[in-house]
Amino acid sequence: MTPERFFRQRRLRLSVVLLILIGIYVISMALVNFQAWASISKIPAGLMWLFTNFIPTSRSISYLGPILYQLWRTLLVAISSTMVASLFALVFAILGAKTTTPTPALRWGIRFGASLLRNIPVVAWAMILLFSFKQSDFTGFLALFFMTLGYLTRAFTETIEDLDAEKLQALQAVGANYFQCVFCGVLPEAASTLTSWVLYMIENNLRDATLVGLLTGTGVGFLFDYYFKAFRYDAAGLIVLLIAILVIVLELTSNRIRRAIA
Amino acid sequence: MLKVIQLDKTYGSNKHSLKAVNFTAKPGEVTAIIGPSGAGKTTILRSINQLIRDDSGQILLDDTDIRQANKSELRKIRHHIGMIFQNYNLISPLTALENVLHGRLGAKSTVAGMLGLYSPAEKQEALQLLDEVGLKEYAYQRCDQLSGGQQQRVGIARALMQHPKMILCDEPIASLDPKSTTIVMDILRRLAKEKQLIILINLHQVDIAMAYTDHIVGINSGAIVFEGATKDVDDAVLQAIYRQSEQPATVTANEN
Amino acid sequence: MLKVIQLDKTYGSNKHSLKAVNFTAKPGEVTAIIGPSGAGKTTILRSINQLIRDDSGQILLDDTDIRQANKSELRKIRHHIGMIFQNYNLISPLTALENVLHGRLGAKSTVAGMLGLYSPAEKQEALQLLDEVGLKEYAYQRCDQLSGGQQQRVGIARALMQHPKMILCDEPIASLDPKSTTIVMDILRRLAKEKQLIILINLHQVDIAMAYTDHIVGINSGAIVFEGATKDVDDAVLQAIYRQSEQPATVTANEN
Amino acid sequence: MIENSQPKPQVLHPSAPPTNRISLVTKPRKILRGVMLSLALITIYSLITLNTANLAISDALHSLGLNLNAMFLHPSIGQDTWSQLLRALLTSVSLAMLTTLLGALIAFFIALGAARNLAPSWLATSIKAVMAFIRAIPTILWVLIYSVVMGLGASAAVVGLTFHSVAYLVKAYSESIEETSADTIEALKASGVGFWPIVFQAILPSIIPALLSWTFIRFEINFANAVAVGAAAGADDIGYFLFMAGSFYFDFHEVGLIVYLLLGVAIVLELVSMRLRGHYLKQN
Amino acid sequence: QSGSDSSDKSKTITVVFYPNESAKSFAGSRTAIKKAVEKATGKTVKLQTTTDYNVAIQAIASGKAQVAYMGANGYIQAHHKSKDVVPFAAQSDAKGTLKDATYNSYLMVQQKDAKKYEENGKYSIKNVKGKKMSYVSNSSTSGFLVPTAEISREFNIKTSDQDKLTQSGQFFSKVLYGGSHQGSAVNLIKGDADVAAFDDADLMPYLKVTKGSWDKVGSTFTVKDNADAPFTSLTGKSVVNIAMMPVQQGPWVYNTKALSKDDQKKIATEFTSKSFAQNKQIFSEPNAKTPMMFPKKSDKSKLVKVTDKWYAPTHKLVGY
Ligand SMILES: Nc1ncnc2c1ncn2[C@@H]1O[C@H](COP(=O)(O)OP(=O)(O)OP(=O)(O)O)[C@@H](O)[C@H]1O
Ligand SMILES: Nc1ncnc2c1ncn2[C@@H]1O[C@H](COP(=O)(O)OP(=O)(O)OP(=O)(O)O)[C@@H](O)[C@H]1O
Ligand SMILES: [Mg+2]
Ligand SMILES: [Mg+2]
Repeated sequence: MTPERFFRQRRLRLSVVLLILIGIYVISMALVNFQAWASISKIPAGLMWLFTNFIPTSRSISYLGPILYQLWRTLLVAISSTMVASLFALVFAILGAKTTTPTPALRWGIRFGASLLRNIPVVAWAMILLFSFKQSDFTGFLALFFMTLGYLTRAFTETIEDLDAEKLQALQAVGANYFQCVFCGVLPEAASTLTSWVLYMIENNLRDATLVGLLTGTGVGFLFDYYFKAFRYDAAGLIVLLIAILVIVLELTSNRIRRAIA
Repeated sequence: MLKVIQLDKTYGSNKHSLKAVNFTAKPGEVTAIIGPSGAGKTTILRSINQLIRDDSGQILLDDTDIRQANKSELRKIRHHIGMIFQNYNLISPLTALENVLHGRLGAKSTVAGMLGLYSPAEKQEALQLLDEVGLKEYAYQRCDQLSGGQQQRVGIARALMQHPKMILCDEPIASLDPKSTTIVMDILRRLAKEKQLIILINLHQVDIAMAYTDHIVGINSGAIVFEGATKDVDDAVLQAIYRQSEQPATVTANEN
Repeated sequence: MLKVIQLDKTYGSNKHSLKAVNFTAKPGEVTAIIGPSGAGKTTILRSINQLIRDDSGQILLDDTDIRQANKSELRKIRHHIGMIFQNYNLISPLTALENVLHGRLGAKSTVAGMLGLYSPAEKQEALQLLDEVGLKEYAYQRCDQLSGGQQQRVGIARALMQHPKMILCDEPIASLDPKSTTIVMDILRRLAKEKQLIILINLHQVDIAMAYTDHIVGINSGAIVFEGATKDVDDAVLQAIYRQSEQPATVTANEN
Repeated sequence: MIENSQPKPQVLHPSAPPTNRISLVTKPRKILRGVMLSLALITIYSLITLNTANLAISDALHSLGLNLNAMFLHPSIGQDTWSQLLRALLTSVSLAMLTTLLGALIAFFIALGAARNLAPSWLATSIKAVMAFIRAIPTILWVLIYSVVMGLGASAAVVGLTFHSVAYLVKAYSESIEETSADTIEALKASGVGFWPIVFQAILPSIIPALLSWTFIRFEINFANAVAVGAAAGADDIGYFLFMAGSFYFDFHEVGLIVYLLLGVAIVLELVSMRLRGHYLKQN
Repeated sequence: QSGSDSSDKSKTITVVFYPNESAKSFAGSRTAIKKAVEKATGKTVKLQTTTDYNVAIQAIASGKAQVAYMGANGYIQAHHKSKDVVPFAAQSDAKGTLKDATYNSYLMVQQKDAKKYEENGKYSIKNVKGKKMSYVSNSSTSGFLVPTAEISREFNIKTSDQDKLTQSGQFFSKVLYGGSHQGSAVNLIKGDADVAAFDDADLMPYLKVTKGSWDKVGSTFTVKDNADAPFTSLTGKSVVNIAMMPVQQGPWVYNTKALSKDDQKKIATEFTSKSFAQNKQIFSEPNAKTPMMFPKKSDKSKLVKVTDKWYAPTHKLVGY
């Protein structure tokens, strides 16, 4: 092995990866008939269209009351579903992470289950839940709960797997048992990352309100849908704006919280 | 009494890290393991409390083979073995005090340990230990805000908190200044004598080994090349321990 | 010639880490900074190449004040300053060889640097340096698979790869065995002499400092307590350097 | 303040209060507990006030059982043909791949400006705010926007979905970058290495596992989004068949089959991502 | 993309369909229409299905699509966005005229509750206030727009207050959205809603008339014994329509800016021609197994010329 050969191999590997990526790009471009340059050149036009059509007007301000109320309801559902889901996800993640799993079989089971929850499409969720659980806040809560559970389980699992294994070994060496290692080592070490995931999922659930709107007939997702389909774009724009503001506020708060607990 | 018999360990498939390692460490004595970098010192220590599973051999602590222990037995055994790491391995977001208190985890019920419920006496003791290693003022500081040497001393206090029968130290003084080194080595030697502990230390500094230990195990390329009383170590022995192995065994360029 | 003049540094608001530090280090000499843990040795080194911004003072390298350099000037200056870290700070998923080659990045054009394009001569030199620190066989191994001592030596090779004017070493031998220590210190001393480099080393081991360095700076609680030729260091001086500071300044249990 | 055999300095004892009760609760922990407690209270409040529409749980579960049974135990192809479905599935996968690839590429560069350890904090904050705004705009709206300016079809779907990918990945990537050890970056900085070489030689290799896992998670989301809104732009993907089977013909059996197809893709993805991650994470 | 340049000279013509007409079973009809347009204009035609009303409407309004088949409400919206969107043909009634070119939207209640809405033998919607209401979705003409207009008329609700009808706890104690006509009907039959809005065309496969007829208020409809999901567990249940509102048939439209005058004329002529009405791929036989896009109620059924004027009633409903 000479350095030349080593670097040639490196470059070869890199080129293979790049070729595969370019191949994927070209093939999928051909398959869906995507025109890269024509599309990219239209991006500014799209943004212009967005800003000219979706600017809230003085008329839309009068809808502020109901919108704020629904935003509040949605926030509640987003928080509660995330919190409940994160409890379950934490348990599943600890049982399913490579470093902390009691048995590898469980690990596969949990990963598979989480993947299942994440990948059932919205239409299917609607069919599964709507016809059985009627249209209500509870149904919306259920849907968010399951989807959040899928994402958080995966996120938590990977967070735990990324921890420095040696630190956990230090606790093992003390004679701590499984649960003690988890509670005194894994959780404190991962706390700030896990918290930021929870806060992020709240934000995400707030935004992902389409499904909830469909399932509950309430919430800000429903309102958006209503105004959007009624071509009242100014009001729909107001909702987007309010969600954006709330999301940014949430993100700022979550950053502050993360820094405070770090 | 710790007896290591015919311990063998291979990492992956291409490298023999420990070859038929045999040695003994007695209570009341400080035993040093010395040898060149990469010789396998860390590997031996981690095998002793089974943090890494060795391939074959026996590790007898008071005549029970640690390698044969089942999970819960192993936990109990480990609780009696303090360990101090080369990279400290503290839980960084927690305070020094809490990290020291972790030394009690092995003695606690699952729930009490999980919730971090420590008795006032335990907290008092932890504080006392931090005081002993000179870190009283830093008890409530997060560990990742301490300097290397300070972190190492927290690790030592954690091990002491276990009331161990045996302490395994992986280069415990590598990042300590001479004064702290003296303190720590003094504490370790005193503990060995007073409480009849088995103390096993990986060391790079031969002078420290000569000054503070009773028994020396010399290792080179995974094989024991010397075992005996510290006073028997002379230049020839050191020469043998630190001699350059002709060709680093079967190590080949890893293509990964 | 490196001249540090009235260097002051405060971390946060509650602690004076460096107080009016003055010292000089000459080309061709190895200068050691010694002092107790937490004295501020690391802080001095990092101030010198401006990895931490000090509060006030002057740092003159060949009469240009590093503190006044703008961004691109600073980059150029830094390229001539090799640094070896207490925690190695290698890019762990990369091989030892690549980490050593990183020493050339500062001299490369942006594009060549981005893509990691090195000339055959550079690669050869990197391999040569790895050989010199005794790691030829490990050139293609991922750094996180090397032992502490091995990683440290990769770090040294990386610094040498820079063809530096000055090398800053933060406890470069803390995790090395005596043999490697000798090798490394010999290399450093030889480089200082042959290439007239300025070499500044933080050390804990006073004996090594006495044996290998020409000049010693003693620091305690952020203040210089001794500066002079190594031969002038006697027990009284050491006593002063490692003396217990009366009260750990204003440090209190930090609730943060 | 190392204690040793020398006469002990007097001042050492009194500074700390008489430590009969030693509290382990530090300020960050209080904040964490406060945050968790308030979130828990909000959760309880909203669970209590949740409108369940007088749901009869047993009926609901019974009907759920029937539906799940129809969907997952008796999937069927319905009125479509396998070749139609597979072709549409391929389109959806392609849509997801394109949007993920484009999104990842664009996001990586923007993320460099949004990472606090690389960029000035005003820039990082404003980029993050803009990204939060883009994320707040529903996917369907992006698709609508681009079908208006570009005409219906897959291109509109691709551009629309890419916007969200970029916004999401910028957040994810920049946080991964922020987590790379400052020390390793410093080591190169200390040798005078410039910004771009540091990015490609130090940061990129260190965060590849994180990037991979984020990109794969986004692939999954893009796939789901492609299914959900691709059909709206007339991209002729599997979402169209799902919409027809689900919202149009109420063919639970065919929905079940399509869900199985989607899950199949998801599982292949999961396996690939696990292997890649394992490859890059293997240290010991 | 065909529509990327929306000038008169565009070489391809994009025809966009509403979600309803995007149905898989109409694939044959769509192809036949494509062929007809190609034959008439000599240009390449691109069919574009969509699952979102807004997208279809925006596409024709912006001129990215040249021809569209839409619902009456959607047409009004598109016309409002761009005056260039002009109707040129709509489905006729059985006599081949525009006079009764409508289908029906209903407000239904369960048969057991029907009495509550009856006064002197006549059904009215006076009592729907405070009840649980089920719509189809807020973009539906027959399942939302027309029923809310009817209720607003009955209760004298101003246009600006019509949002009250759309949310729980205001005019209605509860408002549900079935997501589809079938879903709205299921809401009613299961008892989750007291009153439900849906149309005749979409429910014909599931319901049969047991008293009266599809065209009479107060008729009773019963779920067929062999009804498919989601009605499988609801067979035999009956509902009564307490109100019936005519809904105008949706138009074929073109965007006059995006399509040359010549092509407009050619397409309009072709669509309203006899041969078009006799295309079995487009107009289904009276008892055909798989329905085509347009039902052949009689021999005279065809597409007839319409103008914006004819849609005045729907203009009035929408408010512009
Ligand atoms: N996880 C691992 N995978 C593969 N090889 C390893 C691993 N850990 C250690 N090794 C190899 O095993 C050998 C012994 O390593 P060990 O860490 O025990 O050395 P050491 O004597 O503690 O060295 P140092 O004094 O540098 O800490 C070394 O050659 C090292 O490269
Ligand atoms: N980032 C930081 N924030 C706050 N305080 C710090 C920080 N880094 C170091 N300190 C404090 O500054 C003082 C000097 O630290 P420094 O790391 O320079 O010591 P040192 O002499 O290198 O010690 P050691 O020998 O243990 O490495 C210490 O008391 C340390 O606690
Ligand atoms: Mg070691
Ligand atoms: Mg230091």
